[in-house]
Amino acid sequence: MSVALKLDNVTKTFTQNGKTIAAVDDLSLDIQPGEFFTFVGASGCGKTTTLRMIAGLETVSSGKILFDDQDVTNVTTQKRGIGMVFQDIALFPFMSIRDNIGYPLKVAGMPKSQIAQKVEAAADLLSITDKLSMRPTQLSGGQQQRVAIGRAIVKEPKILLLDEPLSALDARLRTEMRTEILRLHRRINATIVYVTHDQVEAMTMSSRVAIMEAGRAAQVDTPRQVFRAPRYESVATFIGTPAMNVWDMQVTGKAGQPVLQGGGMTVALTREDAAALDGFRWVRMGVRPAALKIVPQDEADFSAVLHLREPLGFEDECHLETADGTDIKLVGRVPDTLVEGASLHIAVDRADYCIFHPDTGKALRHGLAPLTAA
Amino acid sequence: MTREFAWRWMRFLWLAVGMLFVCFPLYWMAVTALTPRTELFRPPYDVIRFSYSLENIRELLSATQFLTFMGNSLIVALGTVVINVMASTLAGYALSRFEFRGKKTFVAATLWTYMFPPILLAIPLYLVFSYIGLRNSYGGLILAHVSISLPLNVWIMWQYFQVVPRSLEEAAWTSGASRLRALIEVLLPSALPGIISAAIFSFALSWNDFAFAFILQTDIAMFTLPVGLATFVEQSAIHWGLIMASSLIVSLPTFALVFFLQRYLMHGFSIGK
Amino acid sequence: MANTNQAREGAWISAAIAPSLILLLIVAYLPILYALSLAFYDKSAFRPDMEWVGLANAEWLLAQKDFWAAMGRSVVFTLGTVGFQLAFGLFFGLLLNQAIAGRSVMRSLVILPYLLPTIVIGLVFRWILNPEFGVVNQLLLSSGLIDRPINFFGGIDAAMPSIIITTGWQYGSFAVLLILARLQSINPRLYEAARSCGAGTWRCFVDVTLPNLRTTLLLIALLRGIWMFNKFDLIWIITQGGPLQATETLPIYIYEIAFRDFDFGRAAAGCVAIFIILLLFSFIYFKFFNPTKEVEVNR
Amino acid sequence: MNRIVRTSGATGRRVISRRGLLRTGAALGAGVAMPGLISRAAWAQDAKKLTFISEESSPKAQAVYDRINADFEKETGIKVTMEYPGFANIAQRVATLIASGTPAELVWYGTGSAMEVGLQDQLADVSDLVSEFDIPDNLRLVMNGKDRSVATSQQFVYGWYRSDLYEEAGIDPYSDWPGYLAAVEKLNNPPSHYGNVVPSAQSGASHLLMETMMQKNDAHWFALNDAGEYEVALDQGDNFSRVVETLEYLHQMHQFSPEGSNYGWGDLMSQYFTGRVANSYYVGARLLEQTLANAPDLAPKTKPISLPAKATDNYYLSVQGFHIGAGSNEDGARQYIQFFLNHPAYVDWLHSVPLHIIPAKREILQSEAYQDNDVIQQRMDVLEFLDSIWGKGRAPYYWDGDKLNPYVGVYQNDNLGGWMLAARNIGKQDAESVVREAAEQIRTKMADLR
Repeated sequence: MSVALKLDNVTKTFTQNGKTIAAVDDLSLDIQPGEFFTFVGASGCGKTTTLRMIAGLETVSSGKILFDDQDVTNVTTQKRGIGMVFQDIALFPFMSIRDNIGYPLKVAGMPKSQIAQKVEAAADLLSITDKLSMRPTQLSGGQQQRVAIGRAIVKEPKILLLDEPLSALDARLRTEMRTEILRLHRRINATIVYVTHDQVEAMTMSSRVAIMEAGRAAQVDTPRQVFRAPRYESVATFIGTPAMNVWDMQVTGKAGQPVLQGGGMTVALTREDAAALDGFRWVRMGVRPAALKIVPQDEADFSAVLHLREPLGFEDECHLETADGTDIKLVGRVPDTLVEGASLHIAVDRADYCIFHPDTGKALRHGLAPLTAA
Repeated sequence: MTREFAWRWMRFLWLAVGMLFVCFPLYWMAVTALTPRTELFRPPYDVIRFSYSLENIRELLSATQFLTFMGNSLIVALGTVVINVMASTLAGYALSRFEFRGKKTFVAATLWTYMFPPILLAIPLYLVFSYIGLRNSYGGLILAHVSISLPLNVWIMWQYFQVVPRSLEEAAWTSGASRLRALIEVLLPSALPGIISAAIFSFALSWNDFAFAFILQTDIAMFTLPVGLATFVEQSAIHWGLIMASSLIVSLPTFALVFFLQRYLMHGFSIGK
Repeated sequence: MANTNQAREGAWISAAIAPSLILLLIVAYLPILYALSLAFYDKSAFRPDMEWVGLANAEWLLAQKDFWAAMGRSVVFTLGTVGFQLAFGLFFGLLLNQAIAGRSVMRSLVILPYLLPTIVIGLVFRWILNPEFGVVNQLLLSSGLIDRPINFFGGIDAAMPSIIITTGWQYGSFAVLLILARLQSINPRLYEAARSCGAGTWRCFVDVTLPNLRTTLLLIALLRGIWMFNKFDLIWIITQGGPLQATETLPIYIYEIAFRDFDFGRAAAGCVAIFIILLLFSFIYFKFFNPTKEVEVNR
Repeated sequence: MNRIVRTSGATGRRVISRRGLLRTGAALGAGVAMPGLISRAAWAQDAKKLTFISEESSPKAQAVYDRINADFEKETGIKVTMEYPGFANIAQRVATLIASGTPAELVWYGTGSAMEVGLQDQLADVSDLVSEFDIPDNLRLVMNGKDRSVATSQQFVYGWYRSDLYEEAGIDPYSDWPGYLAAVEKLNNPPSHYGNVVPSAQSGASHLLMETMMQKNDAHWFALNDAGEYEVALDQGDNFSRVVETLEYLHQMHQFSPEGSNYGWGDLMSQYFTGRVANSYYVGARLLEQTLANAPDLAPKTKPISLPAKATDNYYLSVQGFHIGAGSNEDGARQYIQFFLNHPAYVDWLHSVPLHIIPAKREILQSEAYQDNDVIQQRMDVLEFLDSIWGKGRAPYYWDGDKLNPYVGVYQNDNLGGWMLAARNIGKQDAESVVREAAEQIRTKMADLR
């Protein structure tokens, strides 16, 4: 089966103040037909640049981009046959909605009757049929976004690129549009490449995500894998709200019975983890707030004082402080009787914690399974 | 309540005084234009006149080459507008969309052309235009007028394109439109206010220019209005009636422009001459 | 790496800049360079040849009392006209910024003088301010404000102020528009905030309006300053520098060197002098204003 | 080509051809961009073309030019392009053309202005035409032994007055300086009207009044020294007191005049025909023509009169004629002058401003053809007046001596006489210091001539 989109050692460099900066650094990945693939990362990580290179809006400094095994690196945007939705929506303000959606078809020289038909179909799909004669400014943000999507898909592109399409919308609309886009993905038969800085969008919508950091893909995986089995500390802390607790811990204990100590905590580890810790005197330990449990004193790994609890609904987010002042976040169903200032006993869920290399941040062990080789 | 009332009337009063200052010269120009020649030099005048005479205007149209001048002015102004709009749109587009060597120098040089006292450009311009055989031609004067309005218009268009989001153009490209097509179908409509204000300025500068037309158009059949107007001052006694009549007629297209297109002017005025 | 996109961009840049560049080269850059180079030559208007004299023209010019006197008048004229335009602009800008019936007609009228041919303005003002036939003198006399006509453009003391007011009439609208545009872009919330802090009309003006107008006012002062310093046509049409030399500004003085003494070389040296002074202005402009930023403010 | 290109002497200064410099520049830009336009270059002189700049631009004169030019083109195939820059700008136009290396073939304007051009060797020798048409000696412009001007016409500076006001006041028109002053004082009745008009501006209208009155008082700008060279005489000896006396006299006259601090020629006429002044003056009869046009009822009461003589009965003489640009299509220009002066429409041309454009030769003035004109028929008094002062005129460059004075332009271009009047009447400077300052200005400029 051919690869819908292949990035082959793609690099993009800029020269700024005489210095060469790599915005995208030797990026390689394959995207399969029909995938919903998301680039996620903080601003400046190179995700948008990557998308723009895929679109042909930025030139590639080195490397290749292939669509269906065809090298398109030097093909202009116009000839790549993509559809794209822009962050600022970018509807043509002086055209009606009908003309906006139909524009790609008009450029392609399609007969008017056929354009009208296709525009109707796209509008129907996006439930904006009644808005076709209006101007973009007469529409709400969410409706405008639908129009932009309509314009991008009307030509039935094989690859649909979306550059932070929801960032201009308010929170409620964002959630709504998320579902909308997913529904759309199922109905049209396109490969979607999606860029966002919002990890929730990335995690909820994508079939696979690429976590971008400083021009590189730190991890390319399914959302579940990324959450449960982050390859790097940075990926682990980027994904998940509230963020994963990460502590510097000293490796002590007898051989085969490692104990991590630090920040007023002592966590005895299982035999299986011993291999991962081999040769390290210090490691970083990461525990998701939900992987911490309030337990009776005898089952506890350590104690901490409850400082603040923020109700999230079913659960609470608790800010704790250990004996030496390390902050810890815990998410869980906490008994209402516990008040701020109470001393709690905490245990780490042995099935769901990570150990990171103290210098490189690479995961030595994560929640799904112990990694055997470092 | 009373304070507010007093305040409003104060404002109204000041505005009235100011408008009187602005309008009175224009009003008197119109009145003079419509005053018969024999009454022109017989003060005191009635500040508010009820009897008007078209004598001056009739003389202007029949006994002078006013219509020729007017035609010349129109041709030159329209030519200036067309060339200006095309050249400045392209240049503004390039300046806003591309980085290239010499961009800063080009912009600075463009601004600096404004700092040169125009009076002494007479000789070199005359030389250049003689050399390329463009004296006493519409083309030559159009070029000269382009030279005074183009720097400003490049500036205007540059700024206009800067506020047209790039993504509009990119959206057109991803829709399959070529760069040229995107420029014409998407960018130009978006920058229309800028283009209109550039056009108005080109028109106004050309319509008003005296210095260049005076240097380059030596054949009376090629005179533009301002130069032609100057001939009414020359030679014989100053014929105020004729002068005011032609001033009035010259002002009308400008007033129409201003009235109908003022909202575009507001933008264009943010920079410029 | 060869890239067709880049090659296309190059072609686009060339094609887009070329028309303007070539036009400006022929009708602006080259003539200006030529005119500047004349400053180093002995060039009589009545001879087609010219002779290199180095800085002799500049030396001669700097030794002329009239040159410095004209420079002084230019400074007075520039300060006067720019000051007038700023005051005029603020006055109308503030008044027209408020909702008033007929505002758009008034706005058109205020803009109109700016777009009228200078020769029309010069002649109209000569006519209405004429001491014998001028309607202004007639009105002033009949209202009893004066008992003999004022020789506006012909009086040694009156000529410069009269010219300044005429120029202000022509160009004040420029300032009005700029200031109006800026005023309309001030966020009304700022006024609400100031009001809620107990500020009255005056404090609102000082604390909200003025700081917002600061750059605009500076911009007008600078750009208009450059233009007023170069102003020639209106003065020439009205007074030709007279009476005596009361309105002989630098450009007029230079014009007289060129076409009364017929010495193009020295006149060019005068142009260089003006050019240098204005370049200083422009450096200030470039230093304090990022030209690309302005538009964001003004839209 | 017989253009004389001045080259520097032994000073070793570099002479740069303007063309060379320009060609490089223009070719750089224009050559690359607009080859099509360059092919139209009008740089080289064309034997089938003439550019004719005329100071006279009244509509009637233009019509005559058009007729003659059409006939000329029919006969010779040479096309004549007319330019009418107006008298305030004609010197500038001529200079610009010469400086550009494209001198006009023909310039019809005052010999005083032409002299400046001639001094730079930019006028062709027209001695043959002068002898062919037998131009009177006092109208010739001879430089380096060659004629540079083919005089066609002339004007005298004289006064115009309102006979009705004189009659009302019961006084006779003036004949001497005190009489003029007394009449002006008597007729002065502001703000209804003033006694006379003394323009006090740095304008030609102002300058010429001063210069004329100086001539009437035998006061001179220059005097020939023992070496036969002209030197400034304004502030020298008895001449100084005569100049001061003239200035003081006009200052007294100014008490009975509108302020006139920016008056030009147009103001002289409009002040007169609007009835604002009882006396005015002009170079020629255009004032009468304008009065006819603007105030027909005033015209019959408008009479010519000599400005009063004091020490001499001299008239300031303004001569106009054809001048041929050196290095232009000189042959074509010569043909044209011959054609023009022999054309039947020549008389119509003289009539384009009747009684203002006075023929060079008295025979023509007295000829029937010339007198066959409505205005002239109505105003034979003016014709008789002109005939009576015939031959008394003296061009300014011959005023200070029989040798042509090459320095006239030094004070005329500046309208220095006008400046003197302005400084005395408007600036309230005392007459002696005004004259001394004027003399110094002339000396500085002379020292500066390069």
